[in-house]
Amino acid sequence: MAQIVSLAEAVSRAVRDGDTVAMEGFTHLIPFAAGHEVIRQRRRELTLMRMTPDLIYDQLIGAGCARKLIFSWGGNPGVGSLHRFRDAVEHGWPAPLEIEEHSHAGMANRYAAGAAGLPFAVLRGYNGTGLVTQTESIKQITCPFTGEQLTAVSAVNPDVAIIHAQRADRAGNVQLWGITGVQKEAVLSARRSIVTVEEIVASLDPRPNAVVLPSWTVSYVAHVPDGAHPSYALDYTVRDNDYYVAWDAIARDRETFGRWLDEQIYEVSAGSPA
Amino acid sequence: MAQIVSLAEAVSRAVRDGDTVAMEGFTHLIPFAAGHEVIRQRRRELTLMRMTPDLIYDQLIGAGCARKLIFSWGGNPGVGSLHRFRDAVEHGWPAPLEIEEHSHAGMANRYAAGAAGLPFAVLRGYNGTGLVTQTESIKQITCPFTGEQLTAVSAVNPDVAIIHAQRADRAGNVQLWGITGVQKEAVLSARRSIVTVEEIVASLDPRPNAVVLPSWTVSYVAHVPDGAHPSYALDYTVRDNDYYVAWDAIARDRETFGRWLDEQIYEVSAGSPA
Amino acid sequence: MSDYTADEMMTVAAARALTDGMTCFVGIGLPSAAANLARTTHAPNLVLVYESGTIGAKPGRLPLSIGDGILAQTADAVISVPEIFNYWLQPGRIDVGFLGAAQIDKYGNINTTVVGDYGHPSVRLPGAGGAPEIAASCKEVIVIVRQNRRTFVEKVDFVTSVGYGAGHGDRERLGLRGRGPRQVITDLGVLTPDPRTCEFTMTALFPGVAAGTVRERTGWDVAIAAAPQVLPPPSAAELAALRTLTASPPAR
Amino acid sequence: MSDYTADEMMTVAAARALTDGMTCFVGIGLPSAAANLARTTHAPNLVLVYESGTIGAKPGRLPLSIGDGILAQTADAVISVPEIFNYWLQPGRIDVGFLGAAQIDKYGNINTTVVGDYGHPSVRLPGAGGAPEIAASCKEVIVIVRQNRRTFVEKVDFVTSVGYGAGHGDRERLGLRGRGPRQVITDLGVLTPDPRTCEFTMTALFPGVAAGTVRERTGWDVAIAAAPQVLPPPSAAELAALRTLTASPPAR
Repeated sequence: MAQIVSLAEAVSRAVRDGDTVAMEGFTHLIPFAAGHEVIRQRRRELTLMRMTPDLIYDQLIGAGCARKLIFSWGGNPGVGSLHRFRDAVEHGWPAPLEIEEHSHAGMANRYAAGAAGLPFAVLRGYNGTGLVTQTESIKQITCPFTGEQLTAVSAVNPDVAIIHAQRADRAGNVQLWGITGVQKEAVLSARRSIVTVEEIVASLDPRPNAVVLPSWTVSYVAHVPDGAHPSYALDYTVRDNDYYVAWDAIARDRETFGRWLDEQIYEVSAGSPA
Repeated sequence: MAQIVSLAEAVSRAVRDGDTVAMEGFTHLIPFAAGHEVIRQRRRELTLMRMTPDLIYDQLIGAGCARKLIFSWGGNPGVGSLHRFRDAVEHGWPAPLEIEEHSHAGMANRYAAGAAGLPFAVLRGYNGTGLVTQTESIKQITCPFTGEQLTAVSAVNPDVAIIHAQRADRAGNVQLWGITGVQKEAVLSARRSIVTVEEIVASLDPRPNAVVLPSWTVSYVAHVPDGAHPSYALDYTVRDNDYYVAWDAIARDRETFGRWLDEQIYEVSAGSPA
Repeated sequence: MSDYTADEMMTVAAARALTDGMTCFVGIGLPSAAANLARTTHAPNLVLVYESGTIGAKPGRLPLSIGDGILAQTADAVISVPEIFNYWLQPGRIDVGFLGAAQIDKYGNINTTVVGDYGHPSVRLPGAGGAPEIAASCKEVIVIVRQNRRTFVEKVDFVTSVGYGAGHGDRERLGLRGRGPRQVITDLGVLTPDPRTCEFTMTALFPGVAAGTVRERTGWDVAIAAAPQVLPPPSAAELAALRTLTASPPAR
Repeated sequence: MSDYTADEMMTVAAARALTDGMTCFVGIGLPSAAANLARTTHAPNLVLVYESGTIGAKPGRLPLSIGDGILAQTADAVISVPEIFNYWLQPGRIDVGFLGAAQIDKYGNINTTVVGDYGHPSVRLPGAGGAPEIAASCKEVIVIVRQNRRTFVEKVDFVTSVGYGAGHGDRERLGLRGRGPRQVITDLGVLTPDPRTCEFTMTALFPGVAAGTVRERTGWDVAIAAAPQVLPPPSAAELAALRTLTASPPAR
C-alpha cells in the first residue's frame, strides 16, 4: 500500500546515494518538482535513467547528482541542446558522466522487460548502427524457430521510479491520462516508487485513456500541485513552452546555471514551483 | 480503410478454406454471429486459433469446419466440458482434430509477438510441464546477458482475425471496452480482419478502458447487433448464462447437435441471433 | 450430519488462508467463492486479480465466468490479457494463486490436460489455461480439490502445472520463482508439503474425518501427521456470508 | 529574391510527397509542419503517428513538442510508448517516416549522436530517439535537412540510423525490412537513391539553384542528374496554409 507523505519525506526515504533512478514522463507529466527535491537533498552518484533526459536531467547533471546517464534522446525538445548534459559529456563538468545510450524502442523495451520480470527483451532494431558497439546492453539473439537474427536488450530494474500523475485517491491508487508514455513500465520495473500528483481525491472515477497504478504497486504518493512544471499535466496545467526556450540561456553558462540552482532550488522549499 | 459490409459478405471475402482463423474475445465480446456465418458458408479445413475455444469453437468443430485447433483452455466456463471438442479429439468425429496446445500466457504472448512483427516471444513458463514435449511451438531460449534459460513461443499471424466490438464509426474505426482480452493483438497480428459491432455511430467519443482500432488496421466491419450472443457486449447486452448451461445437453449428443446445427444455423440467415 | 456441505467447508478453509491486503489470482468456482468470502469478511482489502485482466475487482455477487461484466465494472484497473500475464503474474507480484486439479500427485503436480495417453486420451480435459504460470509465478499456490483415488494419484498422466516436480529442489532447478503449493485443501482436510521432502502430508482434518478415510481416498501411501490439527467447522457468520454470495443470482 | 524561405520550400516539398490515406510517423519541426500541411491541404485522411503514442492526431496548430496535449486530445487512439514502437512501428505498418540529420552520407546513413569520436566527442548531439527504428521499419523514409558540407559528409562520424549502409543490398543483409530513404529533401532540391548503387543523386532542384551550388554544398563528389527536374515553387495556397499553421501560437 502506498504511503501518502510529503515530497521531501518521499525523496528522503526512497532515494539513496548511488541509486539507479528513473524519472519518466514523455514530454507530458515530467516529475520536475521531485527532481528538484533530489537536487535539494544533494543526492550523489546517481545513475539516472530516462528516455528523454530533457531539462529535468540537465538540471540534475549540472547540479552534480549523476554519475551515469542511461537514455535515448538528450535534447531540449523544439529548442536545441541540453547544455549541462553536453558540458558533462564534452568537458566532464561538474564531473565526468558515464553514458549508456539506446534508441527509444530499445529503452521502452528495457522497461517493459523489467516490468515483466524478464532479463531481456527482443526487438528489430539497432542493426547496422553504431550503438551496438558502444553499448553492452545490446546483443544479438537468434530466433529458435526461424533462425532469424534479432536484437536483445537487457531489462532495467531501477531502484526508484519517480513519476507525476494527475490524481491519487486516499488509498494511494494512482491515475494518469493523456500521453502516459512508459510510466507504468517504469513503476512496475522499479524496486521503489514515488508518484507526485496534482490532486488527492476521495475516489477515482474512470477516465478515457487512463492508466491506473494500484496502491500496492506504489511506495509513496506526494501531493504536489503543478509538480510537472515546466512540463504539464493534461486537464490541470499547460506546458510552459517559454520556460523551455528560456532554459537554453540559463543552462548555456555555468555561472548562470549556478545562480539558477541557488535561487530556484537550494533557497526554496520542497514542492515549490520552479 | 475498413469497408462496412454485411456479415455474409465479410465472411465470404475474408475467410477461405484452409485459412488460419482467430476468433477472439475473452468470455466477453465473443464473435458468435460471425462464427455461425463461417459454419453457414461451410468453410472447411480451417486451423482455428483461440485462447478459450468456448462454445463458438465447439460449434465450428462439431460442424466439421476445423482441421486443427490451437488453444489454451477448452472448457465450457463454469459448466464443464466442450463435448464436440472432446468428441473430435477422443473419437475423431466428425473428423480428426489436430491440436496445438499452450497455456494462456503462451498464447497471449504468441499473439503479441505476431502483432509486433517478431517471430517469437519470451516468457517464464512451461518449465517442467508436459506441454513442452507435445508442442513444437515452444522452445528453450538463453538470455544473452544472464545465461538464464527461458521459454520462447513462436509468433502467430492468422490469415483472418474475427472479433466483436461495441461500436464503429462510419469511417470504420472500431471501439471496444470492458474486458478487451487479446483482441487488439489478434487483429494486429492477422493479415485480414472482420469486426462485427453492436452499433455504427457518427463519431466515437472517448470511453474509459476503451481500445480503439483505427480503420486502417481493419479489413471489414459488419453491423451485427447482439452478435456476441450468448456472450455479451458490455453496456449493450448481458451474458446468456442459461445458454451456456443448456449447451451442455445440446452438444453432448451428436444428433441433438446436428438438429441444433440445422435449425439454428443452416436454416437461418446471417446475423440472426442463435 | 453437519449442517454444511463439503464444498462450503473447503471454501471456508480456503478463505481463512487469505489475509487482508494480499493479492490473489482467482479462477472461477471455489477459488472465486473463497476469495470473495474472505474479501467480504476478514480481508476487506484483499486484491482480486482475474486472468481476464481485471485487477482489484469487487463483485457483489459471485461471477459465473471469469469475464463477467461486473468484474470490469468494479475493478481498479482493466488491462489486456497479455499484460495481466506479463506485467502482473510473471514477475511474481501476486501473493496467492488458486488452482484446481483433475489429478494431483504427492508432490503437488497437477494434471488438467488429459486422462490417459496425450495422443489418444480416454478423457480430454480442458487444458492449461492460466494454471502453469500461476503455479510457476505466484508467491504461493493453494490447491482446492476433492480428495479421492481418481484424483489423488501416484503419478499424474500429464504435468500441466508443476508443484514440486520430483521433490525437494526441483522448483529451483526448473527456475520456478514462486514457492509452489503450500496447501492442498480437500473435503477431508488440508495437506501441506513436508519441509524436507516436499511430499504432501495430511496435517489437518475437518471435524469427524478419520485417518482411514484419508488413506482410502488417496492413491498413494499418504503420510498423515501424528497429531493432525482438527480444523474448526465453518462459523455461523462464515456460512451466512458465503451463502449470501452464492445464493445471489449469478452476476451478469 | 523569392517570397518564401528555404524552410518553407522544404516543408512544402515534403508535404507534396505525402498522399491521402498514408500513415506517417512524425517528429517535431519540419516533419510535423509538412505532415500537417499535407493533412490540411491535399491529404485530409493522412494518419499522423507521433512517437509519444498518439495515433491519428489532428492538431489544429503545430505542436511545439511531440507530447503536446493537443495531440492526445485529437487522436483516434492514445497508447503507451512501448506499444507505439512494438505494435505499430516495428511490424512495418507505417508508410512514411521523416528523419532529420546532423550528418548524412551519400548512402543516406544518418548521424544524430556525436561529432568526432564517440568517447571524446567535439559535439555531443541528442542521440537516437526513435530514428533508428523509423529508419529500419517504416515502408519508406524521407529525410529533411539543409544542404551544406558540414552536414553532407563523405562518411558520418557515427551511424545512428541506417540508410543504405555501404550500398546496394546492405539493408537486406542487415535484415532491415523497410525500403529505406527514398528522398532527401534539402534547401537546394531533392536527392534520390540511384536504383543500382543506392548512392544519393541530386535529381530535382528548386527554381534558380545551380549545379555548382549543389557541388559546393555537398561533402562528397555528388552526382547530379543530367536533366534535373525543376521543382515548382510553393503555390500561394500552400504558403497560406503553411503560414496559418506556423503563425498560430504553439499548441499547449
